[in-house]
Amino acid sequence: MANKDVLLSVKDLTVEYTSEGEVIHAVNHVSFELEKGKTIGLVGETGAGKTSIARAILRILPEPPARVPGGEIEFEGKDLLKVSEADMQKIRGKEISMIFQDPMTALNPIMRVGEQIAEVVKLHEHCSRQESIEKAKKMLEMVGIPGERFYEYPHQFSGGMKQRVVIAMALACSPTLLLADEPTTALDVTIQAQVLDMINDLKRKLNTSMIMITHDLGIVAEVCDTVAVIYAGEIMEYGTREQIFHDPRYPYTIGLFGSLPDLNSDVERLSPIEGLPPNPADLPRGCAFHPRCPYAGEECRKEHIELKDIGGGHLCRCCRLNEIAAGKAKEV
Amino acid sequence: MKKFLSLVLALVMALSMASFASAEQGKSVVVGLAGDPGNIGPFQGMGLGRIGILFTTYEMLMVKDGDTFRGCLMKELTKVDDLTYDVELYDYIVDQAGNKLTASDIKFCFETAKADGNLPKLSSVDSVEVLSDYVARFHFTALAAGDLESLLMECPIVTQAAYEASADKMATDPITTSPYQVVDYKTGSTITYKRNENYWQKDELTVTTSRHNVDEITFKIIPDPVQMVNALKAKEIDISAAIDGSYISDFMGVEGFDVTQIPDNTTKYLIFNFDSIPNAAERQAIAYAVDVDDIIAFAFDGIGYHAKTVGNNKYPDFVESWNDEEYYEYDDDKAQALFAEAGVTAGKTYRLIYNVADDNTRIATTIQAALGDYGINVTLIPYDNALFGTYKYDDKKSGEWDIMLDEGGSSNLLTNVWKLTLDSRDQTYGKTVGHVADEKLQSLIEAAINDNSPENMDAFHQYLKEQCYEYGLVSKVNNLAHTTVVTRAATCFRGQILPGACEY
Amino acid sequence: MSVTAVGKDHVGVRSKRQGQFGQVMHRLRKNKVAMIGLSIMIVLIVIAILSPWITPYNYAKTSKADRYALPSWQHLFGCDGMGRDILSRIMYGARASLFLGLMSTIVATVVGVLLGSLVGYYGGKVDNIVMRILDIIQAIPGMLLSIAISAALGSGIGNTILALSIGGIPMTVRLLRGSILTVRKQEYIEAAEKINCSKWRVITSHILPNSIAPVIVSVTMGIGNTILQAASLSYIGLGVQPPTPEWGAMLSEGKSMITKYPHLCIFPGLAIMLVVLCLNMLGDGLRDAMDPKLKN
Amino acid sequence: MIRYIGKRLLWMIPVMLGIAILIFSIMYICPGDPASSLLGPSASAVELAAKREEMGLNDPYIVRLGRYLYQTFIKFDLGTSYKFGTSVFAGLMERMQYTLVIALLCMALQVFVGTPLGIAAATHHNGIADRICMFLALLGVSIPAFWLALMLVLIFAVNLGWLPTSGVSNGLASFILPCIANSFAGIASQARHTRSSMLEVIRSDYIVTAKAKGLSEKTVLFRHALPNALIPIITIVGNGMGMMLGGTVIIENVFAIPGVGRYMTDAINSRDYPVVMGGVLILGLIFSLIMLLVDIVYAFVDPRIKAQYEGRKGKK
Repeated sequence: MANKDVLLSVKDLTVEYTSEGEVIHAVNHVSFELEKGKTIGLVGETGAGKTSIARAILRILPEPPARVPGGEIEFEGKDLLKVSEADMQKIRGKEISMIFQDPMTALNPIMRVGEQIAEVVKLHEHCSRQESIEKAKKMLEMVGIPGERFYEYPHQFSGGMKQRVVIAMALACSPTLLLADEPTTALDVTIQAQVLDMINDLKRKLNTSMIMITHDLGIVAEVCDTVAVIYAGEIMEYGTREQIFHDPRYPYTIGLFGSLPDLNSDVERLSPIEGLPPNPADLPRGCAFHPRCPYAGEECRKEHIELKDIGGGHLCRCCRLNEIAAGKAKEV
Repeated sequence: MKKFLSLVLALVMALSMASFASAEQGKSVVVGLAGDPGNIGPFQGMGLGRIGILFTTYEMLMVKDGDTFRGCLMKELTKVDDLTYDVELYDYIVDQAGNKLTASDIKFCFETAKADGNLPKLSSVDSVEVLSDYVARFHFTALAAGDLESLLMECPIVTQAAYEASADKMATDPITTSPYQVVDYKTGSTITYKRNENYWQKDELTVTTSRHNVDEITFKIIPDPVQMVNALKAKEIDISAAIDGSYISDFMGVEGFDVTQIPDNTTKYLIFNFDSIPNAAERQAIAYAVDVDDIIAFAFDGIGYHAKTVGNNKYPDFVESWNDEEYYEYDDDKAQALFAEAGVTAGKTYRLIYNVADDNTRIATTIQAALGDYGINVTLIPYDNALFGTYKYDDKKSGEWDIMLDEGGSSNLLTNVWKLTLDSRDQTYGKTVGHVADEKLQSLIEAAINDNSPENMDAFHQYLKEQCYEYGLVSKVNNLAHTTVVTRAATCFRGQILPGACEY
Repeated sequence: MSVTAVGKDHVGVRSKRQGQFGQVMHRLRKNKVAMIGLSIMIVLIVIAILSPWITPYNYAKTSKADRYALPSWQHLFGCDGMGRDILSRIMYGARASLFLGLMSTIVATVVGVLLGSLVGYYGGKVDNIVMRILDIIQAIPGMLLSIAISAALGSGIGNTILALSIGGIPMTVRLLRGSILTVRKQEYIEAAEKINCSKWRVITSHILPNSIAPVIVSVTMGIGNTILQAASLSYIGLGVQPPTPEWGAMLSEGKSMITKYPHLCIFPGLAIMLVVLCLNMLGDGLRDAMDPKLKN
Repeated sequence: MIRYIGKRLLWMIPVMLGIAILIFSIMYICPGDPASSLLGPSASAVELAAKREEMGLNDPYIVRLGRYLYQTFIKFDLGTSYKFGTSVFAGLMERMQYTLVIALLCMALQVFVGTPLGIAAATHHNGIADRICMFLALLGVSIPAFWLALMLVLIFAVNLGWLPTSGVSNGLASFILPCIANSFAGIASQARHTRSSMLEVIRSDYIVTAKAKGLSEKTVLFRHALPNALIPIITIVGNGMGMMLGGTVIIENVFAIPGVGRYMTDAINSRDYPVVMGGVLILGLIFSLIMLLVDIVYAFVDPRIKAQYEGRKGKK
């Protein structure tokens, strides 16, 4: 997996939360790599640990209760888990920035929106206040908000506009890595498309790499180069967009596609994945997915299963691939 | 921050140094006062705080000096007839502003005071007539025994010129004939007096209340009893009459301090409500059941006097022989017998109403415990001063209490103590405070008030005791604690400190 | 093109099953500090209930010999100026003090929260009128209000609670109003309104949980004061009459002896502190349990 | 905004009228007799009745109320104290100077000591600093003020002799102990409220956003968290200031400070009607003004609230 163009390489990342005496394993030994200018999609259900991965990269996990007991996050040759807080502050917002999930709460309610953008510009570009204001206005216009709304407060903006502000804020300093945490979930469909186009556009312009966190496979299809399917804090399947979309192997991934409305088939009902995600404080032994897996066998319950390359860099954490292939064949 | 702190500290030190420095010049005394005098004008009423500064601020026609009445501003008193008296003033009285005091000022003071209505005793002064510069003739509407003296002692005298020159009726800056002049009055905090170097009276004629042994007097108002103790300990005050009994041991026999004990002129007594306890045996039984020694121990730290009548034995019209009489001393057998006679059985409940104060609460609790021994319940109903004062005289409230713990005192005569609650003429509803409408009682008290001869006094006392309409409990002792700056403490007949008369 | 509900996280599911109240209780039960506070409170309440049978001495029994007795094995907390056992008086006094303290705090809080939510939620005219009425009430000294209540309505436990609680209401309303104003305009409230949530539901399950924290803090801290205040009411025909003990009255009785016989003050003072402490522990736990931001 | 303030100021007229009528009615139904405290304990019932008649206390309710309102709102005269014989307004202002000093010093202590303590506790949530701070806070709210006051006096005045035990005649030194004793509970409550409010805010998403921008801890804390956290605290401070300007009876009694609290309590106890009614009116006015100020400060700190004051045009 060695590649000279690698911008970010996450190895064995583990995140734990301590809550009321219980240890919750939010992220377990996650490893992946991201090349310059590329986009990786982290896909999974709410609570699967996607956001924790992004926040661990930026080191903005709430500590305590969160803790990163192990792993490496190599970004441009530095292990982000080891750099000093002061250095980290120089990276945040400048080299790596993040688009937050919930635009309603991501903005400081008592600060002018423009000010919140100008703040990050002034901080990292060491420019005058006036310049930072100019830049902030430009950023607002770039995301389609008139510059004169610089002086307004978040409550005067609609949800979609707030999300654009958040995006403008994240892109203000032309980061090399953008962490987009469900940037469109809170938006309605038309705006979703606009925002995605905008992100794609900006990405191309600035040659920014991106980690796209979503549970929406549609978005993945639109923007991602590689995809990691996260379940219970683990990468279950990893591959290029084509690999995942055309040849999903892990039962959970298959399930995700199964719960997609397929306009081409005339299936009356969606087939959602049965059951509930596991309690992260009490993960099942063996494969974390086995209680919900229609293909689960004895060995799935016994021991932890390793991520295996099943060809062409397509990784999958399953020991019953053959049975699944057979089952799939039968279905068809 | 550090700089600021050091600045503050320096300021504090400078300020405290300054205050020490000023205290060094001349002889001065600081008196701790528990009550706030409020308005120190001459014709205000006798609220509790005012009595403490009254004799330092004002002079009257007459004062009580020890056990005798002496003229202060008045040189001679001449009787014209039963209701007419001539008062002759010293002819060299000047006030602190240099105004001469004449008979017309006396007329002015009595008339103004009477019109203000704050000194209700003056209602028996019909008029004052100016006979000459220094002689005024008083016409009274009625005079009972002792009334003449109390009337002449009641009204503070100032010159009309000074009174009219004051912007606020002397409420804060009285100009008087007293040897001490108010130089600073921080309302609610301190009153400072300077000695008047031109005091009018010759030393050999000066009455006790007008002595002036110290150059400067400051009254410091300290409402909190513990802080009074602390202030004395820190020697911020030199003398106080308001040191709680339990702290006296901190000053008695302690280096640098001394304590003088003076019996208070008030007496605590029980008033029985005749409407709910009409049976004399029942009232007597309660009197027998209460052990005054317990009350003295619990409420007064062991220092107090048994009352021998409703009022204490310091008054001139107190009959000596009562001291040796039996007066409902605690007697379990008699109490039981009398309760049985009255048909009072265990489970009976009395409601005891009292004015809330630490000592009253303890007295009430002691009575409650004492009657509890007979299986009798006592419900305590404490009221704050204002409510008690109202309910005490309120006819409509009489259905709400059975026993009242009250206290009373007078500046001169025992009959005046009795008058407070036992003379139905003084109540708005024609009965005593205890709702007794007893013609014999009334005729006896009227006789005693008109002529307080030992026979009349004894007749009333014996009848009251026999009926036990009211039962005298105890007189407390005031503790005058002072630093050794004061070598001998002096008090007026109301038990208040006379800083000018103390010896230093 | 979006994924339909893939699954719910476990907390959300539990909330469906248990309702909001059960959920808060569940989280509260897991909070050790809060549970310690609650346990001590329960112990105190049990002591209060059982006190007529378990006090070492009769609370009203006076004794000349034991006046101001210092703490000893006979009298663990010593005796007061009437020679009464302080421990017994504190145990028995828990009845009046806890009852009055808790009840009037609850009344003040409930009324305050109701008013505060109305005012904060509706704003405008309602806000203006209610707040101005509170301005008027708050201008009247508490003592006068109590005397007026006593005079107009008579004595009795209900009026005592009224007198004690009336002073706490305006503060609660103001606090709640203040914090509701900040959440009032947030989208989730509007969203809840738009999906036709009843007003009651919007207030109780969306607005209050997000704005109640300052009220909890202030209420749990205020109970000590309420217990102290109860003492002054007994002079105006309300409250508890002597010799029935009550912590505030014990404290004010001991006040003048504080430097001479400090134990008269210390033990009732400690009792009050204990209650304040426990309620604060409980209050903190409750606030955390109600805080929706901690759900996940 | 100006319209809002103007409207609120106009509202003050009915509020003042309401206070006047309410306090008058309360004094009317409150038992207790100003005559008896004026004439002293040795006055008889007949003498008291005469005095009451003279003071006009026996007139019917409506007559007295009318007289009072006329005097207060038409002639702007609060009357003369029964007890002090001086004008109520002058008396109150004289007392106010002491109360104001104490209130300002205490508020300063409360804000400048309590707030940092609360912030420290919140930022070290569950750490040692938090525990110590919260313990002090609990101590602060549960220690009776008089107890603390007397202990301070015992140590610093009686034993060490550094400061006076009571009174106001030693300049600033007179106010040190009263202010410490009086502000302890305020500091404690300020610290707790700040902590609680900070904890809420620190968990907010926008704080994470701010952190993700690369702002330093300090900037995040002071520029983003604190202003948001202080919003509910404005009420606490405003209310506290209003209360303190009404006087702190316990502290004033212990330290023999002739402040507003003692003036009013004495007046209530002796039923000095003009002082009680005039005092309540003036203190009510001051309190209302402070509450208005609180609401204005709210609007300045929080644009959402300002929008609500200015009408509902808010969102675009």
